[in-house]
Amino acid sequence: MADLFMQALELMLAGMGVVFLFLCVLTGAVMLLTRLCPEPMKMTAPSNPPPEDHANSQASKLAAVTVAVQKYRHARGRADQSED
Amino acid sequence: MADLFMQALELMLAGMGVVFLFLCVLTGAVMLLTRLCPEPMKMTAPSNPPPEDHANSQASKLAAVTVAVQKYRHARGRADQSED
Amino acid sequence: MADLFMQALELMLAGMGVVFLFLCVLTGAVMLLTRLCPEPMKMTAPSNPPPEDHANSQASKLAAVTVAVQKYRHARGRADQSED
Amino acid sequence: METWLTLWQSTGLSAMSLGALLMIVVGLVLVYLAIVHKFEPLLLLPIGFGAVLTNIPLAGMNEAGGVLYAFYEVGIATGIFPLLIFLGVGAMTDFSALLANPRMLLLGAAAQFGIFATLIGAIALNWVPGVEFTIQQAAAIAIIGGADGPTAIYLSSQLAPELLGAIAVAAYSYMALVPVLQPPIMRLLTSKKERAIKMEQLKPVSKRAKILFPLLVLLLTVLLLPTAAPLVGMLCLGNLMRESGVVERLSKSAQNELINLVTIFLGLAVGAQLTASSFLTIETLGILVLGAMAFVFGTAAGILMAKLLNVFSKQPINPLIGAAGVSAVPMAARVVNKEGLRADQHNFLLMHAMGPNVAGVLGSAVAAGILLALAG
Amino acid sequence: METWLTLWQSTGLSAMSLGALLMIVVGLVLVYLAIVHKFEPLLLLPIGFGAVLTNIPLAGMNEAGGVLYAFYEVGIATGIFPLLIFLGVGAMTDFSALLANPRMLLLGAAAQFGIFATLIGAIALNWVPGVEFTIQQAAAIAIIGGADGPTAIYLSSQLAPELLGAIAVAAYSYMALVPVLQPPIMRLLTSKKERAIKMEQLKPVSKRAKILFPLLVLLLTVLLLPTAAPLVGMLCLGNLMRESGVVERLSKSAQNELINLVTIFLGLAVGAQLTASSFLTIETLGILVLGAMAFVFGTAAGILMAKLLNVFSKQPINPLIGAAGVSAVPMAARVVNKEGLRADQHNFLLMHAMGPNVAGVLGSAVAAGILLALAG
Amino acid sequence: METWLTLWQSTGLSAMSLGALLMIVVGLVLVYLAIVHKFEPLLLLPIGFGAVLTNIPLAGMNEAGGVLYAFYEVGIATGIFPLLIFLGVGAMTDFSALLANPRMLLLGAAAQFGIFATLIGAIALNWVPGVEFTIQQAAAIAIIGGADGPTAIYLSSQLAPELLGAIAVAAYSYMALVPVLQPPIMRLLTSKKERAIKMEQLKPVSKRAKILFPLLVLLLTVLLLPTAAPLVGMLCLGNLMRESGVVERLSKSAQNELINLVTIFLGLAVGAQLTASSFLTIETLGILVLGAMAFVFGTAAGILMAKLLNVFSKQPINPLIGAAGVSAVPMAARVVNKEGLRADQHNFLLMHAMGPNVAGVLGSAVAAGILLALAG
Ligand code: NA
Ligand code: NA
Ligand code: NA
Repeated sequence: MADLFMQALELMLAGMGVVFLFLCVLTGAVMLLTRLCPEPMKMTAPSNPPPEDHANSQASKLAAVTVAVQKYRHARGRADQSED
Repeated sequence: MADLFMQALELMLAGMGVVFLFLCVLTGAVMLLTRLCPEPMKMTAPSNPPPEDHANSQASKLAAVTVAVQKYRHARGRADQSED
Repeated sequence: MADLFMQALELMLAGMGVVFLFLCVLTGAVMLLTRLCPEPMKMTAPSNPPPEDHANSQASKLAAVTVAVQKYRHARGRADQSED
Repeated sequence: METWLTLWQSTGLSAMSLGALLMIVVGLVLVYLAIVHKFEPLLLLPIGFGAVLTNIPLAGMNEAGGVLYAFYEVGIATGIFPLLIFLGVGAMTDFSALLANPRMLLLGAAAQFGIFATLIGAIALNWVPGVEFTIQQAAAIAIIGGADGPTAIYLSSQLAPELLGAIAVAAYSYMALVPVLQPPIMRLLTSKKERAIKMEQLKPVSKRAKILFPLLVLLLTVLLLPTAAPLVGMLCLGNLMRESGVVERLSKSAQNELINLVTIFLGLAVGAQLTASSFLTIETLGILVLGAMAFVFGTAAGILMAKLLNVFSKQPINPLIGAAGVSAVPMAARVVNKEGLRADQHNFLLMHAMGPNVAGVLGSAVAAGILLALAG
Repeated sequence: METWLTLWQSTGLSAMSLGALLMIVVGLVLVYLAIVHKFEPLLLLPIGFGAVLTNIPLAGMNEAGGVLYAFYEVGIATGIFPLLIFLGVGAMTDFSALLANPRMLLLGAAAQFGIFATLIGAIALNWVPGVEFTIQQAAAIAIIGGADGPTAIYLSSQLAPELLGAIAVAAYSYMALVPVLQPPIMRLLTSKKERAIKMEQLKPVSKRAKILFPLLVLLLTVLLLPTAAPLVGMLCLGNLMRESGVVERLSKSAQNELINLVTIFLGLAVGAQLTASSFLTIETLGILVLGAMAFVFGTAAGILMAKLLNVFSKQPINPLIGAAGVSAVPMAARVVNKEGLRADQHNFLLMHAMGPNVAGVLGSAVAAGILLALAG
Repeated sequence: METWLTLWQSTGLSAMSLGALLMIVVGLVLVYLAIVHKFEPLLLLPIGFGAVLTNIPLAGMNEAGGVLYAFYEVGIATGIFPLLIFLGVGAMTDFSALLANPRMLLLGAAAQFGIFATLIGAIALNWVPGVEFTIQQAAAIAIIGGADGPTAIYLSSQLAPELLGAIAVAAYSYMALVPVLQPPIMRLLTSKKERAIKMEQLKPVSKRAKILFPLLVLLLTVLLLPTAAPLVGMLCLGNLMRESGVVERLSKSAQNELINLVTIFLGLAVGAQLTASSFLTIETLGILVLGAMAFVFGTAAGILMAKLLNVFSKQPINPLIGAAGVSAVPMAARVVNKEGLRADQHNFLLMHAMGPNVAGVLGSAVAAGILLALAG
């Protein structure tokens, strides 16, 4: 019982210690991170362009194709010129 | 064979009996229920206010937060005043 | 090793053979198919009427019912006349 | 040389059996009925396709390690898929029409006579040589009369999995055939005057009553018929999620994503049971005959009960709505409406028929519970 | 004759035990709290309903072969359901408020004191005759102080599954009670002047920082506390899917379909653990007392840490926001905002409180990792 | 004291091995490619993240009881996840371009030469000391030339699960690299005049033909190559659901919820196979080399076949579209379009290239079936 109590106390010390250690290190790391990646001044320069626009993955690809095929059937000769 | 037939007959009697018993009791219970909970006269008094508006659950909460954060970034000083 | 190589060669011959056989047969079958099912001239005659309109399945049915009940409550006497 | 032999032996041309070929045709017929004739397409298209897949020789899609086998073991043998469908059905069902006129529950009860008459019929069929249904099998066949797909699949997965494929096909086919099966019976048992009876407008129902209703049904099930608790419980949970209004996102998901995905897997797994050895039998013929009988008896019992009620009731009851008690939601209610309009072009019965229609869902879940308790 | 006896024996009336009846009432109370008082309805409605279903006699829904049993074995015993919820939570969480003011992480750390104080409390309770918590059970109870449902369910499924039901109920109930539990402590530990402190506007955060943040958290977890990796990893994956912007459709699915469906199954499976033998015990009473204590100590520690920070900080920190460190997202942040407005009607703290609020989620996941490492 | 030791031993700092560290870096590189360079992000982001998670020491996420292990056993070892993806792909694919010009199927056939040439290449690589591929492993590697993710994952899960991680990474990486890999080959094998060839407008296709097409493909598979039935069957089911128009809600669910959720789990489970012992080997290097070779040979074969067809065809065929036969939908078709426009700025080939592009999906599923039949 007393033994269990000691174990719990030790767990508390270790626990709060690790929690603070972890989150303090994280605090420092985030400070560093936000310093290294400042918010771009005005116009949010699209270093990461529109999501999935160029995403080449199976799913979005086929969806795109589907649409493309349908468009084509209605307006041949004006096929989409946008590509990589 | 004849035995099986008797069993089936018995099953039929018991079955229709229980089905009627169950649904008759339910009929009575529903009559009582609709008498106890009459339709509120005009304006459907919101004894149960708008769904999920105040729902405090993990999921909707976070979604709300997300929106809140974004709103805030655009219009600080006019934070949402509605709460519990 | 050489044995494995022979096996791979044989697999290649069999493989390309079957791929071509399969897709050639399919080519012929599709040609036949498109000849048998020509595109209907103008107005795409609805041999297959609007999807799910008459779909009698559990799910869509109940959804329909739900809507129907609500409509009814607001405008009795003008119940939906469309049916099979 | 060996390669070419192996290659030939791994074609369907060499490995196809006559039975498998016939079953592939059966599957394609189901797909045809689903697409061209709109026979319960949400279920019969996956079931038919599953029947084709399961009968492809050498593919082993319904053997241990195969994908259809996995769907069956996970979702049908355990009863989980039909229960999840019931959850979604509960979230989709509006019981207002029933709450506004609770006597409709009696019509839903009467229509279950189709189930129990068919039970006797199935046992009687044992006099035919070559047919030998156990009481469990008879019960599973009888539930076709419940005119409710998930209930039929659930019960036969528990009582007679060897008949599951045929029972499911019969149940969904006859549900699709309700517009053909019911009208003759309706006209036979009612006069034109009766069919023209107009019913009084339904009273509105309070939100509180709608919330308490699923809990009431559940409590009755707890007290009277716990074996029906899985089916009724999931139905009530779905309906409570819907009516409580506090878990909108869960209710929407149950009505959409959940029911759609489960329907695909359930349909494939049910179709996978359609093998030659289990389907091309004299029993299947018996099941088809008994299934038709179940619908006919259920319809008749519902109508007769409505006529009986009409004798005692102060408010007029159109006996046609009794036919909606077999479930087959909402097809049977639509058929009632159509017949009502034929008798009098201003007689709209759709909403009145919705009461017995949803009552029939409860009725057949209760009947399933009894069959599980006494024949299980 | 036998049929009628079997029939009677298969009613709930004959088979009901007092314990099961009481637990059904407990389940209905949870449903009532969920619907009428909006107590965490997304979880407490399915949990309460699951408690009713599991206690229906003869239905066996929580025995081998039953649907609730299957949900538990597949999703809770394995930890998969809480981890999937965490994935969805990650996809829903915006860490901007934290990135704009990283010191908020310290408030999220301090509030975890509630967990560890409760751990001591649980062991101390062993002096009460009849209570005998192991260190694993004490740890599982203590995590209630993390004020985070999936973390609590995950940890108790790993350390003390026999207490899972009571712990989950306590955790969600106290989260719902945050608006009642926290304000007295907040007013006790702060002066009106402190509560009126206005904080500076948060700086905007770059998209790149938001993308790198989940990876940073994951790497720290890898280096310092791998046992927290399942929880933290899924949270970070969800957040990375959200912020990266290249997998929009996966992120949306994780925030909607996935989290909704898993919530239904998780709730039912957790509710299924609420049986008389495991819930109607002196331990449950202890868990309820300890849970309340956990929230109180966590709130107090957060506030005191904020006061301490305020001493050293150049920018003013309103000590109220420390209370949001217990998590209970976003309830605790709203409570902070409300108290701030009571002190000064122009003092909007909502966004400032979101920082410690989401920090608290990380903090309790870290605490769970330590408890797994040292008591697991 | 013991606590502190345990604590230290449970940090990643003490337990990390060099191999695990390197694999975490590999995982992060994949995440980087997915996010920054948009390399097949829907798959490579979860795969990369899964690779990080699986290599976290002590977390055991890919050991029995871990969540990644469970995903692998349930979805990959059984083949279920890739088959469900194929179901969704079928529901997303419009075969109109193929039906309007069925000869395109021959281009899809020719491009499968990349697969079989690579099979020879893999066996030839056995001459390199330290590399020893079995015929099963060679077949699994060769399928990279199919340029189709789910097919590659399905086949290697059946033939060579120990290479699954490397094969999946190679397949998706090269699919992302198609815009870099294909143009040089296209320009090498065609003259500018050939690349400028304009093709005739495609005829419209009837709805009935579109509905019958998936059934036709399935029947051919039944007759000729049943071992391809799982893959082809699921693709055809998805497409039939799409084109039949009677199960709209199932088709939409297969295209959205189903494919999204399965993609997350599939990606994580595949990434979990990227352990040091299976990935940091000479075999992986071989797989990367062979994979590039597969794409190159497939592209070349498609182009040469198109040139051959052009000799015999009355209607002009632009040889560029042969390159789309490798699949890599729709990337390869876009590359074709771009090259066509470079040769003549009015030459739009996108729709014409879609025919061989979707034919390539069928072609590689057929090739997978043969490899399963003869090397499985
Ligand atoms: Na029924
Ligand atoms: Na917390
Ligand atoms: Na291909």
